[in-house]
Amino acid sequence: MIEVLFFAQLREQMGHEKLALQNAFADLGALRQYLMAQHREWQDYLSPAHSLAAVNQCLVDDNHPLHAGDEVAFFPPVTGG
Amino acid sequence: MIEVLFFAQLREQMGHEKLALQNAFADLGALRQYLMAQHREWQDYLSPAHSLAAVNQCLVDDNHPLHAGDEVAFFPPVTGG
Amino acid sequence: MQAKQLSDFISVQEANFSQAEEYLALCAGNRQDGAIVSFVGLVRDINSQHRVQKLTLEHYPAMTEKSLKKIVTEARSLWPISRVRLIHRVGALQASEQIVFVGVSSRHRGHAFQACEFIMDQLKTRAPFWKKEQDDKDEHWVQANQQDQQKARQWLLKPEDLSMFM
Amino acid sequence: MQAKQLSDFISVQEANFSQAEEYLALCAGNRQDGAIVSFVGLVRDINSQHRVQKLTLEHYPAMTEKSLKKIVTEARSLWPISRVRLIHRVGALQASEQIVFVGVSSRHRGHAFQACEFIMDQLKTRAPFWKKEQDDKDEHWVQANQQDQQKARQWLLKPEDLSMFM
Repeated sequence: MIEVLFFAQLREQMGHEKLALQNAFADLGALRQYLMAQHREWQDYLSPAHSLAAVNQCLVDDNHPLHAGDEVAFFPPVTGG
Repeated sequence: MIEVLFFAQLREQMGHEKLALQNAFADLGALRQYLMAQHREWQDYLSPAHSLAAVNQCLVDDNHPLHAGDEVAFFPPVTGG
Repeated sequence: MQAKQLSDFISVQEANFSQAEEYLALCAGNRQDGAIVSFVGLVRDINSQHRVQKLTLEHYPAMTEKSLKKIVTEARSLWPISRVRLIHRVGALQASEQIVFVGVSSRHRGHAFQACEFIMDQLKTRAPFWKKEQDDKDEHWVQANQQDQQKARQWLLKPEDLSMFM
Repeated sequence: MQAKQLSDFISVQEANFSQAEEYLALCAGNRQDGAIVSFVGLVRDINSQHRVQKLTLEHYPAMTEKSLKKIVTEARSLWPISRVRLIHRVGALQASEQIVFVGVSSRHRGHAFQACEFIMDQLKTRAPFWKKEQDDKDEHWVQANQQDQQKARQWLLKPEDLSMFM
Protein backbone atom coordinates (compact mmCIF):
# COMPACT_ATOMS: atom_id res chain seq x y z
CA MET A 1 0.00 0.00 0.00
CA ILE A 2 1.09 3.53 -0.71
CA GLU A 3 -0.25 6.43 1.32
CA VAL A 4 -0.63 9.69 -0.57
CA LEU A 5 -1.03 13.00 1.31
CA PHE A 6 -2.04 16.43 0.00
CA PHE A 7 -1.37 19.77 1.65
CA ALA A 8 -2.53 23.38 1.57
CA GLN A 9 -4.16 24.64 -1.64
CA LEU A 10 -3.65 21.27 -3.30
CA ARG A 11 -5.53 19.50 -0.48
CA GLU A 12 -8.47 21.86 -1.01
CA GLN A 13 -8.35 21.49 -4.81
CA MET A 14 -8.14 17.69 -4.69
CA GLY A 15 -10.88 17.45 -2.10
CA HIS A 16 -8.76 14.84 -0.31
CA GLU A 17 -6.33 15.01 2.56
CA LYS A 18 -5.15 11.45 2.09
CA LEU A 19 -5.51 8.49 -0.33
CA ALA A 20 -4.49 4.87 0.23
CA LEU A 21 -3.54 3.09 -3.01
CA GLN A 22 -3.11 -0.67 -3.30
CA ASN A 23 -1.43 -0.48 -6.73
CA ALA A 24 2.34 -0.80 -7.19
CA PHE A 25 4.25 1.99 -8.99
CA ALA A 26 7.78 1.84 -10.34
CA ASP A 27 8.51 5.42 -9.43
CA LEU A 28 6.97 8.71 -8.35
CA GLY A 29 6.37 9.67 -11.99
CA ALA A 30 4.20 6.55 -12.53
CA LEU A 31 2.11 7.37 -9.44
CA ARG A 32 1.75 10.99 -10.58
CA GLN A 33 0.58 9.92 -14.05
CA TYR A 34 -1.88 7.45 -12.51
CA LEU A 35 -3.44 10.16 -10.32
CA MET A 36 -3.48 12.76 -13.10
CA ALA A 37 -5.50 10.31 -15.23
CA GLN A 38 -8.28 10.01 -12.57
CA HIS A 39 -9.93 13.43 -13.11
CA ARG A 40 -9.57 16.12 -15.73
CA GLU A 41 -8.75 18.76 -13.07
CA TRP A 42 -6.15 16.59 -11.35
CA GLN A 43 -4.20 16.65 -14.62
CA ASP A 44 -3.54 20.29 -13.92
CA TYR A 45 -3.32 20.30 -10.10
CA LEU A 46 -0.75 17.51 -9.93
CA SER A 47 1.44 18.54 -12.86
CA PRO A 48 5.11 18.98 -11.88
CA ALA A 49 4.77 22.66 -12.83
CA HIS A 50 2.19 23.21 -10.07
CA SER A 51 3.19 20.79 -7.34
CA LEU A 52 6.19 19.47 -5.44
CA ALA A 53 6.41 15.92 -4.17
CA ALA A 54 8.07 14.23 -1.21
CA VAL A 55 8.63 10.52 -0.63
CA ASN A 56 9.10 9.55 3.01
CA GLN A 57 9.34 13.26 3.88
CA CYS A 58 12.14 14.12 1.45
CA LEU A 59 11.68 16.27 -1.65
CA VAL A 60 12.31 14.12 -4.72
CA ASP A 61 11.74 14.19 -8.47
CA ASP A 62 9.71 11.85 -10.70
CA ASN A 63 12.55 9.32 -11.08
CA HIS A 64 12.46 8.44 -7.40
CA PRO A 65 11.54 4.71 -7.01
CA LEU A 66 8.46 3.78 -4.94
CA HIS A 67 8.06 0.85 -2.58
CA ALA A 68 5.12 -0.57 -0.63
CA GLY A 69 4.76 1.35 2.62
CA ASP A 70 6.15 4.62 1.24
CA GLU A 71 4.51 7.87 2.33
CA VAL A 72 4.09 10.14 -0.68
CA ALA A 73 3.02 13.79 -0.39
CA PHE A 74 2.02 16.29 -3.06
CA PHE A 75 1.87 20.00 -2.26
CA PRO A 76 2.13 23.43 -3.86
CA PRO A 77 5.46 25.30 -3.88
CA VAL A 78 6.15 26.18 -0.24
CA THR A 79 5.61 29.69 1.19
CA GLY A 80 7.01 29.63 4.73
CA GLY A 81 9.57 31.98 6.28
CA MET B 1 48.14 76.71 9.41
CA ILE B 2 47.53 73.02 8.96
CA GLU B 3 46.84 70.78 11.93
CA VAL B 4 48.12 67.22 11.63
CA LEU B 5 46.83 64.48 13.95
CA PHE B 6 48.14 60.96 14.51
CA PHE B 7 46.23 58.01 15.92
CA ALA B 8 46.80 54.61 17.48
CA GLN B 9 50.05 52.81 16.68
CA LEU B 10 51.14 55.67 14.42
CA ARG B 11 50.71 58.17 17.28
CA GLU B 12 52.99 56.04 19.44
CA GLN B 13 55.54 55.54 16.66
CA MET B 14 55.63 59.24 15.74
CA GLY B 15 55.88 60.31 19.36
CA HIS B 16 53.34 63.04 18.54
CA GLU B 17 49.61 63.30 18.92
CA LYS B 18 49.41 66.52 16.97
CA LEU B 19 51.58 68.88 14.88
CA ALA B 20 50.78 72.42 13.74
CA LEU B 21 52.48 73.34 10.45
CA GLN B 22 52.71 76.89 9.11
CA ASN B 23 53.81 75.77 5.62
CA ALA B 24 51.45 75.66 2.64
CA PHE B 25 51.06 72.37 0.73
CA ALA B 26 49.46 71.87 -2.67
CA ASP B 27 47.99 68.54 -1.73
CA LEU B 28 48.07 65.74 0.82
CA GLY B 29 50.91 64.05 -1.08
CA ALA B 30 53.11 67.13 -0.67
CA LEU B 31 52.44 67.23 3.07
CA ARG B 32 53.16 63.52 3.38
CA GLN B 33 56.47 63.87 1.51
CA TYR B 34 57.42 66.83 3.72
CA LEU B 35 56.79 64.85 6.91
CA MET B 36 58.50 61.71 5.60
CA ALA B 37 61.64 63.77 4.98
CA GLN B 38 61.86 64.93 8.62
CA HIS B 39 63.11 61.63 10.16
CA ARG B 40 64.40 58.45 8.70
CA GLU B 41 61.76 56.37 10.59
CA TRP B 42 58.90 58.63 9.49
CA GLN B 43 59.70 57.65 5.91
CA ASP B 44 58.43 54.21 6.77
CA TYR B 45 55.65 55.04 9.26
CA LEU B 46 53.93 57.55 6.99
CA SER B 47 54.25 55.70 3.68
CA PRO B 48 50.91 55.16 1.94
CA ALA B 49 51.47 51.42 2.35
CA HIS B 50 51.38 51.73 6.16
CA SER B 51 49.01 54.61 6.81
CA LEU B 52 45.68 56.03 5.76
CA ALA B 53 44.96 59.75 5.69
CA ALA B 54 41.87 61.88 6.24
CA VAL B 55 41.39 65.55 5.42
CA ASN B 56 38.66 67.26 7.40
CA GLN B 57 37.55 63.84 8.66
CA CYS B 58 37.13 62.21 5.25
CA LEU B 59 39.40 59.47 3.91
CA VAL B 60 41.24 60.81 0.86
CA ASP B 61 44.22 59.97 -1.33
CA ASP B 62 47.41 61.92 -1.99
CA ASN B 63 45.85 64.02 -4.78
CA HIS B 64 43.47 65.72 -2.37
CA PRO B 65 44.20 69.50 -2.29
CA LEU B 66 45.09 71.13 1.03
CA HIS B 67 44.02 74.57 2.27
CA ALA B 68 44.94 76.63 5.33
CA GLY B 69 42.79 75.54 8.25
CA ASP B 70 42.45 71.93 7.10
CA GLU B 71 42.59 69.18 9.69
CA VAL B 72 44.75 66.32 8.41
CA ALA B 73 45.00 62.97 10.16
CA PHE B 74 47.33 60.02 9.56
CA PHE B 75 46.55 56.63 11.05
CA PRO B 76 47.15 52.91 10.55
CA PRO B 77 44.60 50.79 8.67
CA VAL B 78 41.53 50.69 10.89
CA THR B 79 40.61 47.66 13.04
CA GLY B 80 37.18 48.36 14.51
CA GLY B 81 34.07 46.24 14.34
CA MET C 1 36.94 24.99 17.11
CA GLN C 2 35.59 23.32 20.24
CA ALA C 3 33.16 20.51 19.45
CA LYS C 4 30.87 21.35 22.36
CA GLN C 5 30.10 24.71 20.75
CA LEU C 6 28.52 23.00 17.74
CA SER C 7 24.89 22.73 18.75
CA ASP C 8 21.69 23.10 16.79
CA PHE C 9 18.36 24.15 18.22
CA ILE C 10 15.46 23.60 15.81
CA SER C 11 11.84 24.12 16.78
CA VAL C 12 8.49 24.21 14.97
CA GLN C 13 5.93 25.71 17.33
CA GLU C 14 2.68 27.63 17.68
CA ALA C 15 4.01 29.75 20.55
CA ASN C 16 5.79 33.04 19.97
CA PHE C 17 9.53 33.24 20.67
CA SER C 18 11.74 35.82 22.34
CA GLN C 19 14.40 37.22 20.04
CA ALA C 20 16.27 38.40 23.15
CA GLU C 21 16.41 34.90 24.65
CA GLU C 22 17.51 33.42 21.35
CA TYR C 23 20.32 35.97 21.11
CA LEU C 24 21.43 35.14 24.65
CA ALA C 25 21.46 31.42 23.85
CA LEU C 26 23.81 32.15 20.93
CA CYS C 27 26.17 34.20 23.16
CA ALA C 28 26.03 32.61 26.61
CA GLY C 29 29.39 31.15 27.57
CA ASN C 30 30.50 31.48 23.97
CA ARG C 31 34.02 32.89 24.12
CA GLN C 32 35.28 31.74 20.75
CA ASP C 33 32.84 33.47 18.41
CA GLY C 34 33.25 37.05 17.23
CA ALA C 35 30.04 37.23 15.21
CA ILE C 36 26.34 36.69 15.88
CA VAL C 37 23.97 37.17 12.93
CA SER C 38 20.25 36.86 13.42
CA PHE C 39 17.22 37.11 11.19
CA VAL C 40 13.59 37.55 12.19
CA GLY C 41 10.75 37.32 9.67
CA LEU C 42 7.58 39.26 10.54
CA VAL C 43 4.04 39.18 9.15
CA ARG C 44 3.85 42.21 6.89
CA ASP C 45 0.86 44.48 7.18
CA ILE C 46 0.47 44.81 3.44
CA ASN C 47 1.15 42.09 0.90
CA SER C 48 0.35 42.51 -2.78
CA GLN C 49 -1.50 45.78 -2.08
CA HIS C 50 -4.05 44.33 0.37
CA ARG C 51 -4.04 44.79 4.12
CA VAL C 52 -3.28 41.50 5.82
CA GLN C 53 -5.63 40.84 8.77
CA LYS C 54 -4.33 37.46 9.74
CA LEU C 55 -2.24 34.61 8.48
CA THR C 56 -2.53 30.87 8.99
CA LEU C 57 0.56 28.73 8.62
CA GLU C 58 -0.05 25.10 7.65
CA HIS C 59 2.78 22.58 7.61
CA TYR C 60 3.55 18.89 7.02
CA PRO C 61 4.49 17.85 10.54
CA ALA C 62 6.30 14.60 9.73
CA MET C 63 8.53 16.39 7.23
CA THR C 64 9.06 19.85 8.70
CA GLU C 65 11.77 19.29 11.27
CA LYS C 66 13.50 16.75 9.03
CA SER C 67 13.78 19.31 6.22
CA LEU C 68 15.02 22.05 8.57
CA LYS C 69 17.70 19.75 10.01
CA LYS C 70 18.85 18.91 6.50
CA ILE C 71 19.20 22.60 5.62
CA VAL C 72 21.20 23.35 8.78
CA THR C 73 23.45 20.34 8.10
CA GLU C 74 24.10 21.67 4.60
CA ALA C 75 24.97 25.11 6.03
CA ARG C 76 27.46 23.45 8.40
CA SER C 77 29.06 21.64 5.49
CA LEU C 78 29.54 24.95 3.65
CA TRP C 79 30.82 27.22 6.45
CA PRO C 80 32.63 26.75 9.79
CA ILE C 81 29.79 28.01 11.99
CA SER C 82 29.29 27.26 15.69
CA ARG C 83 25.78 27.62 17.09
CA VAL C 84 22.59 27.60 15.04
CA ARG C 85 19.10 28.34 16.34
CA LEU C 86 16.09 28.04 14.05
CA ILE C 87 12.46 28.52 15.08
CA HIS C 88 9.46 28.51 12.74
CA ARG C 89 5.94 29.16 13.96
CA VAL C 90 2.77 27.50 12.65
CA GLY C 91 -0.93 28.17 13.19
CA ALA C 92 -2.72 31.53 13.35
CA LEU C 93 -0.68 34.77 13.30
CA GLN C 94 -1.60 38.45 13.26
CA ALA C 95 0.04 41.29 11.30
CA SER C 96 3.45 42.30 12.74
CA GLU C 97 3.89 39.03 14.60
CA GLN C 98 7.16 37.12 14.44
CA ILE C 99 7.12 34.07 12.13
CA VAL C 100 10.68 32.80 11.94
CA PHE C 101 14.02 33.17 13.71
CA VAL C 102 17.42 32.11 12.39
CA GLY C 103 20.53 32.84 14.45
CA VAL C 104 24.09 31.78 13.71
CA SER C 105 27.31 32.31 15.65
CA SER C 106 30.74 32.00 14.09
CA ARG C 107 34.33 33.10 14.58
CA HIS C 108 34.13 35.25 11.46
CA ARG C 109 31.23 37.43 10.41
CA GLY C 110 31.25 36.48 6.73
CA HIS C 111 30.48 32.85 7.55
CA ALA C 112 27.67 33.79 9.95
CA PHE C 113 26.05 36.16 7.40
CA GLN C 114 26.27 33.63 4.58
CA ALA C 115 25.01 30.69 6.63
CA CYS C 116 22.09 32.67 8.07
CA GLU C 117 20.94 33.90 4.65
CA PHE C 118 21.49 30.46 3.10
CA ILE C 119 19.28 28.83 5.76
CA MET C 120 16.48 31.36 5.11
CA ASP C 121 16.76 31.03 1.32
CA GLN C 122 16.61 27.24 1.48
CA LEU C 123 13.79 27.25 4.04
CA LYS C 124 11.76 29.48 1.71
CA THR C 125 11.84 26.90 -1.09
CA ARG C 126 12.28 23.52 0.61
CA ALA C 127 10.60 23.50 4.04
CA PRO C 128 6.93 22.39 3.91
CA PHE C 129 5.11 25.50 5.18
CA TRP C 130 2.19 27.22 3.45
CA LYS C 131 0.66 30.59 4.26
CA LYS C 132 -3.02 31.38 3.97
CA GLU C 133 -3.70 35.11 4.18
CA GLN C 134 -6.89 36.83 5.27
CA ASP C 135 -6.97 40.42 3.96
CA ASP C 136 -9.74 43.02 3.71
CA LYS C 137 -10.99 41.30 0.52
CA ASP C 138 -10.80 37.55 1.00
CA GLU C 139 -8.85 34.57 2.27
CA HIS C 140 -6.33 33.03 -0.12
CA TRP C 141 -3.21 30.91 -0.27
CA VAL C 142 -0.02 32.92 -0.72
CA GLN C 143 1.65 32.08 -4.03
CA ALA C 144 5.33 31.14 -4.09
CA ASN C 145 7.43 33.80 -5.72
CA GLN C 146 9.92 33.30 -8.48
CA GLN C 147 12.57 35.45 -6.81
CA ASP C 148 12.75 33.05 -3.84
CA GLN C 149 13.41 30.16 -6.24
CA GLN C 150 16.22 32.12 -7.87
CA LYS C 151 17.79 33.11 -4.54
CA ALA C 152 17.80 29.50 -3.35
CA ARG C 153 19.29 28.22 -6.59
CA GLN C 154 22.01 30.85 -6.68
CA TRP C 155 23.74 29.21 -3.67
CA LEU C 156 24.11 26.00 -5.60
CA LEU C 157 25.06 27.52 -8.93
CA LYS C 158 28.01 29.65 -7.89
CA PRO C 159 30.56 27.62 -5.94
CA GLU C 160 33.33 29.97 -7.10
CA ASP C 161 31.59 32.90 -5.43
CA LEU C 162 30.96 30.91 -2.28
CA SER C 163 34.60 29.88 -2.01
CA MET C 164 35.48 33.52 -1.35
CA PHE C 165 33.83 33.23 2.06
CA MET C 166 35.24 29.88 3.08
CA MET D 1 7.57 52.92 1.54
CA GLN D 2 6.48 55.37 4.23
CA ALA D 3 9.03 58.15 4.76
CA LYS D 4 8.60 58.16 8.52
CA GLN D 5 9.97 54.61 8.68
CA LEU D 6 13.32 55.75 7.28
CA SER D 7 15.28 56.56 10.40
CA ASP D 8 18.91 56.06 11.33
CA PHE D 9 20.23 55.68 14.84
CA ILE D 10 24.02 55.94 15.04
CA SER D 11 25.91 55.97 18.31
CA VAL D 12 29.57 55.78 19.39
CA GLN D 13 29.66 55.10 23.11
CA GLU D 14 31.60 53.59 26.02
CA ALA D 15 28.49 52.04 27.55
CA ASN D 16 27.31 48.57 26.67
CA PHE D 17 24.10 48.20 24.62
CA SER D 18 21.13 45.87 24.84
CA GLN D 19 20.66 43.74 21.74
CA ALA D 20 17.07 43.12 22.87
CA GLU D 21 16.27 46.84 23.02
CA GLU D 22 17.87 47.44 19.64
CA TYR D 23 15.78 44.66 18.12
CA LEU D 24 12.62 46.16 19.62
CA ALA D 25 13.49 49.58 18.22
CA LEU D 26 13.73 48.02 14.75
CA CYS D 27 10.31 46.32 15.11
CA ALA D 28 8.18 48.61 17.26
CA GLY D 29 5.23 49.94 15.29
CA ASN D 30 6.88 48.72 12.11
CA ARG D 31 4.09 47.06 10.12
CA GLN D 32 5.61 47.32 6.66
CA ASP D 33 8.83 45.35 7.10
CA GLY D 34 9.01 41.59 6.81
CA ALA D 35 12.70 41.25 7.64
CA ILE D 36 14.97 42.26 10.52
CA VAL D 37 18.66 41.35 10.23
CA SER D 38 21.03 42.10 13.05
CA PHE D 39 24.72 41.64 13.65
CA VAL D 40 26.61 41.76 16.93
CA GLY D 41 30.40 41.68 17.08
CA LEU D 42 31.92 40.28 20.28
CA VAL D 43 35.45 40.35 21.74
CA ARG D 44 36.85 36.93 20.99
CA ASP D 45 38.60 35.04 23.74
CA ILE D 46 41.39 33.94 21.49
CA ASN D 47 42.88 35.96 18.66
CA SER D 48 45.98 34.83 16.76
CA GLN D 49 46.54 31.98 19.22
CA HIS D 50 46.80 34.15 22.34
CA ARG D 51 44.19 34.50 25.04
CA VAL D 52 42.77 38.02 24.98
CA GLN D 53 42.50 39.52 28.48
CA LYS D 54 41.21 42.91 27.51
CA LEU D 55 40.83 45.21 24.57
CA THR D 56 41.03 48.98 24.29
CA LEU D 57 39.24 50.70 21.43
CA GLU D 58 40.66 54.06 20.38
CA HIS D 59 38.87 56.23 17.82
CA TYR D 60 39.08 59.61 16.07
CA PRO D 61 36.06 61.32 17.62
CA ALA D 62 35.61 64.13 15.08
CA MET D 63 35.55 61.63 12.23
CA THR D 64 33.87 58.54 13.67
CA GLU D 65 30.21 59.43 13.45
CA LYS D 66 30.72 61.22 10.14
CA SER D 67 32.22 58.09 8.58
CA LEU D 68 29.46 55.85 9.97
CA LYS D 69 26.75 58.17 8.61
CA LYS D 70 28.40 58.07 5.20
CA ILE D 71 28.43 54.27 5.18
CA VAL D 72 24.75 54.09 6.16
CA THR D 73 23.86 56.63 3.47
CA GLU D 74 25.67 54.50 0.89
CA ALA D 75 23.76 51.41 2.06
CA ARG D 76 20.49 53.33 1.62
CA SER D 77 21.48 54.29 -1.91
CA LEU D 78 22.09 50.62 -2.76
CA TRP D 79 19.03 48.94 -1.18
CA PRO D 80 15.49 49.97 -0.21
CA ILE D 81 15.93 49.51 3.54
CA SER D 82 13.80 51.10 6.27
CA ARG D 83 15.34 51.39 9.74
CA VAL D 84 19.05 51.24 10.49
CA ARG D 85 20.62 51.11 13.97
CA LEU D 86 24.39 51.19 14.38
CA ILE D 87 26.25 51.27 17.69
CA HIS D 88 30.02 51.04 18.14
CA ARG D 89 31.67 50.97 21.53
CA VAL D 90 35.00 52.60 22.44
CA GLY D 91 37.23 52.39 25.51
CA ALA D 92 38.10 49.33 27.59
CA LEU D 93 36.38 45.99 26.88
CA GLN D 94 36.75 42.48 28.30
CA ALA D 95 36.66 39.13 26.46
CA SER D 96 33.12 38.17 25.34
CA GLU D 97 31.82 41.75 25.57
CA GLN D 98 29.73 43.25 22.79
CA ILE D 99 31.63 45.70 20.55
CA VAL D 100 29.31 46.58 17.70
CA PHE D 101 25.64 46.30 16.71
CA VAL D 102 24.21 46.74 13.22
CA GLY D 103 20.48 46.22 12.67
CA VAL D 104 18.52 46.75 9.47
CA SER D 105 14.81 46.38 8.71
CA SER D 106 13.43 46.02 5.23
CA ARG D 107 10.40 44.72 3.34
CA HIS D 108 12.50 41.95 1.81
CA ARG D 109 15.12 39.86 3.56
CA GLY D 110 17.72 39.97 0.78
CA HIS D 111 18.04 43.74 1.07
CA ALA D 112 18.34 43.62 4.87
CA PHE D 113 21.04 40.92 4.75
CA GLN D 114 23.03 42.71 2.07
CA ALA D 115 22.81 46.15 3.71
CA CYS D 116 23.75 44.82 7.16
CA GLU D 117 26.81 42.96 5.87
CA PHE D 118 27.79 45.91 3.64
CA ILE D 119 27.71 48.27 6.63
CA MET D 120 29.95 45.93 8.66
CA ASP D 121 32.37 45.37 5.78
CA GLN D 122 32.71 49.10 5.14
CA LEU D 123 32.99 49.92 8.85
CA LYS D 124 35.84 47.42 9.12
CA THR D 125 37.94 49.28 6.56
CA ARG D 126 36.77 52.90 6.69
CA ALA D 127 35.62 53.84 10.20
CA PRO D 128 38.45 55.22 12.39
CA PHE D 129 38.61 52.66 15.22
CA TRP D 130 41.75 50.87 16.40
CA LYS D 131 41.99 47.92 18.77
CA LYS D 132 44.80 47.40 21.28
CA GLU D 133 44.80 43.89 22.72
CA GLN D 134 46.18 42.73 26.03
CA ASP D 135 46.82 38.99 25.98
CA ASP D 136 48.77 36.65 28.28
CA LYS D 137 52.01 37.72 26.55
CA ASP D 138 51.87 41.46 25.93
CA GLU D 139 49.88 44.46 24.80
CA HIS D 140 49.84 45.20 21.08
CA TRP D 141 47.85 46.94 18.35
CA VAL D 142 45.69 44.60 16.32
CA GLN D 143 46.84 44.52 12.69
CA ALA D 144 44.30 45.09 9.92
CA ASN D 145 43.66 41.95 7.94
CA GLN D 146 43.83 41.60 4.21
CA GLN D 147 40.57 39.64 4.00
CA ASP D 148 38.62 42.61 5.41
CA GLN D 149 40.05 44.82 2.66
CA GLN D 150 38.96 42.32 0.02
CA LYS D 151 35.47 41.94 1.47
CA ALA D 152 34.96 45.70 1.49
CA ARG D 153 36.21 46.10 -2.07
CA GLN D 154 34.07 43.28 -3.40
CA TRP D 155 30.91 45.39 -2.88
CA LEU D 156 32.29 48.03 -5.18
CA LEU D 157 33.76 45.76 -7.80
CA LYS D 158 30.74 43.63 -8.63
CA PRO D 159 27.75 45.81 -9.49
CA GLU D 160 26.31 43.05 -11.68
CA ASP D 161 26.17 40.72 -8.67
CA LEU D 162 24.64 43.42 -6.50
CA SER D 163 21.91 44.15 -9.02
CA MET D 164 20.51 40.68 -8.42
CA PHE D 165 19.37 41.82 -4.97
CA MET D 166 17.91 45.16 -5.98
